[in-house]
Amino acid sequence: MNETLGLVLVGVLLVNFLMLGTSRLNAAIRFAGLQGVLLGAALFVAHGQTNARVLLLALATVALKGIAIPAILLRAVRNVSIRREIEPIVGFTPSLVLGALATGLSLVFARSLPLQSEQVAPLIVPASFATVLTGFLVLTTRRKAITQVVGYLTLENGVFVFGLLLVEAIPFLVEFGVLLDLLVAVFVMGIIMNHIQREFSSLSTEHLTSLRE
Amino acid sequence: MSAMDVLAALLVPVFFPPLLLGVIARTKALAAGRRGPPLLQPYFDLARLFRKGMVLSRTTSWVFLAGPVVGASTALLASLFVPLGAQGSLVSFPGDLIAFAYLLALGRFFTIAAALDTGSSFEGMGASREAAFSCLAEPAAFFALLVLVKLSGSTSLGAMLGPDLPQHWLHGGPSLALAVVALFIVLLAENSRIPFDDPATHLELTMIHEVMVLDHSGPALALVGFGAALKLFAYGLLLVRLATPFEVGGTVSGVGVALLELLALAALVGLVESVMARLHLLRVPSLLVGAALLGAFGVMLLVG
Amino acid sequence: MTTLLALCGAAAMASSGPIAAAARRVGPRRADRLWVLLFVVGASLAAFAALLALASGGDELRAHAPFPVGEVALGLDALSALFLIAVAGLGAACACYGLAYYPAALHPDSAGRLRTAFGLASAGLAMVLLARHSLVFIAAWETMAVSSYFAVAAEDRDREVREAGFLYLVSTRVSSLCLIALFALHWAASGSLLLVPLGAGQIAPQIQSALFVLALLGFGLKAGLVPLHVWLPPAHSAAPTHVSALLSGVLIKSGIYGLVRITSLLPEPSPWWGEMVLALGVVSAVLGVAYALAQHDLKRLLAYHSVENIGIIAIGLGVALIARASAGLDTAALALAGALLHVVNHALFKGLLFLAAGAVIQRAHTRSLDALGGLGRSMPATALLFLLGAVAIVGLPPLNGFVSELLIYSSLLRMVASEDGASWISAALAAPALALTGGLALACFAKAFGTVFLGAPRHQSVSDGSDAPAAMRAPMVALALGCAFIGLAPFALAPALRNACEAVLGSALAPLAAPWRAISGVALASLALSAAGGAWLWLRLSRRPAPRTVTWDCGYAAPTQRMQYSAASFAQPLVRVFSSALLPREYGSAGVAPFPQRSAFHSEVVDAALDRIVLPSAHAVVRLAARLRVLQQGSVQQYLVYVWIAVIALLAVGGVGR
Amino acid sequence: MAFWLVLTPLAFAALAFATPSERVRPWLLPVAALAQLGLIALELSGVGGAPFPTWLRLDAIGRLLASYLAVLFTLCAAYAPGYLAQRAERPNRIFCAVMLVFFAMMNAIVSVQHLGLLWVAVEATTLSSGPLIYFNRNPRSIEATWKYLLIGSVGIALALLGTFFVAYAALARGAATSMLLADLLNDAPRLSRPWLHFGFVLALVGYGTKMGLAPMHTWKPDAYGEAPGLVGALLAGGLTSCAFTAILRFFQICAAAGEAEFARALLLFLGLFSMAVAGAFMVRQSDYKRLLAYSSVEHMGILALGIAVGGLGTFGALLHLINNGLSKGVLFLSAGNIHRAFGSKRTPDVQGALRVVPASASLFVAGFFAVTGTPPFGPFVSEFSILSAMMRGERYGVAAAFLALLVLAFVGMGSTVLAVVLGEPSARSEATPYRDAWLHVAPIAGLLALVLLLGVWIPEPLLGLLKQAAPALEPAP
Repeated sequence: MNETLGLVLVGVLLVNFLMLGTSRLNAAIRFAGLQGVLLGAALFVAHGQTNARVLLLALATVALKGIAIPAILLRAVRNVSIRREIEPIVGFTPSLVLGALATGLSLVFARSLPLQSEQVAPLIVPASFATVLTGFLVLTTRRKAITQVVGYLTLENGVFVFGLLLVEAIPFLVEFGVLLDLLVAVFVMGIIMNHIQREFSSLSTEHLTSLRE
Repeated sequence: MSAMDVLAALLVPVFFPPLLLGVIARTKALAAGRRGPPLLQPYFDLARLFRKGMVLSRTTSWVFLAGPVVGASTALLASLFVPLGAQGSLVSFPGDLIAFAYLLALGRFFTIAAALDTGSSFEGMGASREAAFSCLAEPAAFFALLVLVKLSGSTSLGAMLGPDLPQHWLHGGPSLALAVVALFIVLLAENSRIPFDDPATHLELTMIHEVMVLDHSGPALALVGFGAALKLFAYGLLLVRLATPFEVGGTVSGVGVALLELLALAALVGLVESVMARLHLLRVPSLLVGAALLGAFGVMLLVG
Repeated sequence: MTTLLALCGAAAMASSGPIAAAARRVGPRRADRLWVLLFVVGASLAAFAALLALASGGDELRAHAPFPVGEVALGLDALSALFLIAVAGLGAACACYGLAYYPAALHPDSAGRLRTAFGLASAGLAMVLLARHSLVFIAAWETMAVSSYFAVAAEDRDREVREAGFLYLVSTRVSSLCLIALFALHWAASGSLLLVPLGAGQIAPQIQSALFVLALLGFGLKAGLVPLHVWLPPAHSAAPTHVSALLSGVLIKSGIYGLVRITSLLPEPSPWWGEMVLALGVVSAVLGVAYALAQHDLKRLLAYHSVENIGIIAIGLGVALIARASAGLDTAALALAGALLHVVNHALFKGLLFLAAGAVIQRAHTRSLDALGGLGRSMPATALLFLLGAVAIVGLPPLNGFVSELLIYSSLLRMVASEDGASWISAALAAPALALTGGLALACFAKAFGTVFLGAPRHQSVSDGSDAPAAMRAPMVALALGCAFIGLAPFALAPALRNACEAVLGSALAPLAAPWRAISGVALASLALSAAGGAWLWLRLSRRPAPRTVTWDCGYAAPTQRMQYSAASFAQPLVRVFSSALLPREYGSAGVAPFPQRSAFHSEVVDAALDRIVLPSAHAVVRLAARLRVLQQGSVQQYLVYVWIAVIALLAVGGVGR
Repeated sequence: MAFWLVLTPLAFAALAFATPSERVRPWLLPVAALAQLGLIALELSGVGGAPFPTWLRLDAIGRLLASYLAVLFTLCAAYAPGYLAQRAERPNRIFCAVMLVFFAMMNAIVSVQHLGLLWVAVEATTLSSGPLIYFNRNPRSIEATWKYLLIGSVGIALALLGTFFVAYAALARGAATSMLLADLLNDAPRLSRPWLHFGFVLALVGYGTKMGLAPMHTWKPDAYGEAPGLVGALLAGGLTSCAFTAILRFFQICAAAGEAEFARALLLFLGLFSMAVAGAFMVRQSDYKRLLAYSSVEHMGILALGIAVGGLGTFGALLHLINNGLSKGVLFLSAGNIHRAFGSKRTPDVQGALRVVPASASLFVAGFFAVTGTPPFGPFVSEFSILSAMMRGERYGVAAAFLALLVLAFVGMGSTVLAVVLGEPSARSEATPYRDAWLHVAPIAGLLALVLLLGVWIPEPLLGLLKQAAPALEPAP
């Protein structure tokens, strides 16, 4: 069981690198979606037994993170008919190097924290940190508003990975509340992006610097 | 104090001071090899001026006349604070040295105001210098008096210059000597003598006291002259008492000795005027600050 | 009973402004009068209460208020009463004066605000005096400070007024924060918010010293001790003149009151406290008057004299503190009495001088000394009143300034005469400094009086006009009478001063060792002698009228009025002596060539503490702040980096993972 | 009762959404507010009833905050109809409904006893306040809203991670885990320290972002500057206080675990840093609404400092939360009035407000004095308590820094506020017809009266609430 979970988490880590390396907007969105699907899988795998609650949660995760949210974003991309390239502030290769660095740091840092003895999978904590940091990298090194949303999703995915450790502790209501909030957040951000596009004829955040000091 | 003392203390300041001016003038004349005016010439001048009429500037107001009046009356009052000999002074109370200084200051204030009242730039200039120099002379006088205060443990002029003065000289001779020097400089400055001012000059640009009173005439000018003489008398009395702390018994002899000493002081002033030139006006403050430092040094010597 | 009465007075003063504003409909003139009426009623109540307290020793009110105040105390002892009389008296005088000086009819959009601010400031001041509780004190203090800011900034259309007002506001806030720190520390150390004397040994000596330093900073800022005086001259010259009078006459005295009150609560004063106050007092007195001498602006000149007089008061307080530390209670009482009397005196003569200056400014429309002149002719009453104020402030007999300065001098001399150890040296240095101050003040007021009222007008527009109206003259006359009364009959105040000293020193005292009779004798004698001389001269003149002619021109053919000695030239010799402290700036040069060209010369003295310390450091802070703004230029990516930096910094600060 | 406190505004939100009339709808806000006040009165008089569901319950802190929120919201809601009538050109359906949802979520934050749900509620306030900030629909407000949403959401995501860490801190030591506050407080001594520390840092940064502590405050000037004054008042007075409550929950856990000193060091650092940054940005700030935002940053710093000092400081911080919120209400609402009268929010354009809108300008100045801690206004009492706590703790260096930063803030804020208020009215004021009106001024005056009241007399019930709440934030003996 642990081996399977480990594999899934390695998948999550790989997606991080794909996200940092891709130059295409749609691809980045799909990678975020893929990560969501992997998370659903991880949730299922981590608990082995086909508990109805876990099943439902995994399905909801896949449906929201893997399908609904990417769909909203892809639609936004289509609607605003923007250029489909990611415009990085930091280039792709440096981003990948930074991503590798972040992953390495996560592995080191996670070791300094004590873990529960019957640890489900030792990779959960570092994978969570690495994904959070990747999300952070995407947020800060990419120009377009929509890539920032993708970065936010990645960051949130990273938090979710950590949540795998706490499935028993987190009530159903909270899990759904979190997912719902995420959905609404992306929805509201989508609306705002629409307005940004309408006002500035572009989704680049470079136009969003008139408020300063 | 006997009735005799009181009488002397009241009459001497009224009648004696002009004589000092006469002595100074005569000393200067003698030193210059001339015969000079009679010793009583200042009395004649005053009497003549009192009889004369006045001419007033159109610019002036009542303040102009208040100057000489207040100047003379405060000087008269102030002179009552200084002991005439060892018998003590007519008016004496703790802190009376302050009253002495401030009465003279009151007179000065009105003299300056009277000068400014004429609207003349020359008199303004004189007033400005008078204000500046006398204000710088004040700390020097205070330091000198503080030496006495510390030595005597008393705060009234009468007690400070009283019968214990010889002991003070024994205890704090150097300090008192410095105080005497400082007070002498102050006396010259406050009474507009050389090296601070030349009462006999005829160039308005270089005058201090005389230029302030250019517009006064008749009785007002007489009051100015009388006030100036009184001021010299008061400071002189202070100085000679301090410098010569001898006891002479009896009112008549005591007062007499004091007056003789005063005349000697006037002669000294005349000598100084004969051998020195007037200082450059810009140097005057340095001399006064120097006097203050002498006084301060005198105070510092008493530490410990 | 007296406290309650004073409280009612304060309430009346505070509510006078809003009531007059509510009665706006009766018209501006009547609203003004209504306000003055209410204010004067309040002030009279307060003054009456204060007089009762001076006679009876006063009383204290205690009550229980809900949180945050808790157990609250208000009191009116002789010390408070002395200040309260000054507040009520000068407040009422200035309020009446405002009727003609700042009528609502001429200042429709600021007179209402000014009335409210004036009333609140006076009431706040009264409450400061009554408060025996930290929070009540600080609330009253801030009410006074903020409302007086609005009074200062009444003519806010003027940029200069706004800037001066802001400087005042900031200074007063710094002062308040010092006091807040003081009270917080006092509370923490003593466990009580009440301002009652602490028992010996109740708090550590270091804490007492810290409390003293905070009090000195906070109250010194308010009082305007050099170098904390930077706000004072601009604020005084910017404010409407009757506000300047109130500000200078009583408001800055709240700093003195506070210092006296707080030090009286501390049981074990260290000797250096007094030395420090004394040193600050000497510096303030000398520099204040030196700066005053160099001013061209009549109100700034008067303002710097407030610094000087605060310095003189501080000298008295310093001596009192030194003497208290060495248990020389008689000397302490004498010095304290001098300082307290000088507080009252300064309120009288500085109020008088400001009000007279206001009358001049209203007629001549300028504050520049170099443009004024010869006003004694058209404004004889104002001239006489100003002269009286000048004589009083210089400390000359026969007026009140002489009395208080004499007391302070006496205490210094007593300290020189009788104390051993180090303290007499400070006194021996302070006394000549005080004398120097007196001389400089004399020069300065001779200059001010001379250039404004004497000679001939230096400027065409100045000469016409009439004397001040009765509504402005009456308060001035009242103040002048006060000066004369204290100058001639100081013994009348002796019991009150002794009571006040007892309230401060906390023990019964022998009658003050001051030569009351002699002082009034000197005053009367100088007055009588001068009057006799004057009468004689007047008789002579009426028998033989003097012909009138031009001023003797020393042979110069065509003197003009503009060639009169100006204020700047009058002060020049002394300014030169003090140039290393005043740092005068000179522009242009006097012609010295053989054939002089047309030339211009102008010199000015700006406040060194403000111009060389406060403003440059303020600008440095602004520049630093401007540089920090680079950090926030609108990039959301950058902002997100800050969030992460915060995470890392907090992990480091907390030492997580170690 | 907490359940109804959350549900009532939500019901009114639905009602508002369904109400067709643009003119009637704004009046639902004050009605909802009054209903809420009634519920609070019931709660305070002890008619609470059993909590339902169990994780939605008003403890001491919650009761204090819920009462305060109801009062603040009532006065802001009273201002709303007048304001929205002025802005008749904008449809207000979304605005009214979302504002009620926002209010409901704030109530949820203060009453929820479960850390996960706490997070959900906080994020819900972020999302529901987005449309409020965007009310003006111009490029600047889009920018502000975007930054608000993005920075807020990222911060909140960190807070979620922090929440998980704290929950895991129990698990890592082999204890049964739960995210209920009560359980965590009980288990606190057994929590794994590294996880607890790390979790607290993340929660502090995350909720600190919402609260607007520097350096996570960057969204604040943008959002407050571009949002309507009414929204600014609710954000600065309400939302920041709620975010602070969230931090307090984590602080409670730390304190119960005996790690109060650790948490206090962090709060002290952030508090002083926030005050310094706010002070620096307030100096020469020409935009008076952004100025208010920085003032809010400063006061968040003061709150953090109060908790960091502890003892009387805790009490002071809780009181300051209320005082600051009410004063910010005065400032934002009156600034909104001035903004409308001049059509600008920059000082060179706005001058002499006292002569154009005398009542609003007077309230603005009074608010300035109140918020800068001038006695006898409320904020003075709380700042004095905090300062006294520093003195009692003999932390003189901190006290000196605190005072110096207060001066800096006063200078920075004063120069702009007084420039707005005093002087000759600028020509721009003639371009707009807006002048003072009762509906726009009376609610502000009400807020100011409360601020003044709190400075001189803290009512017994409030004092009781404060005295119950403060000990919850002290380390277990």
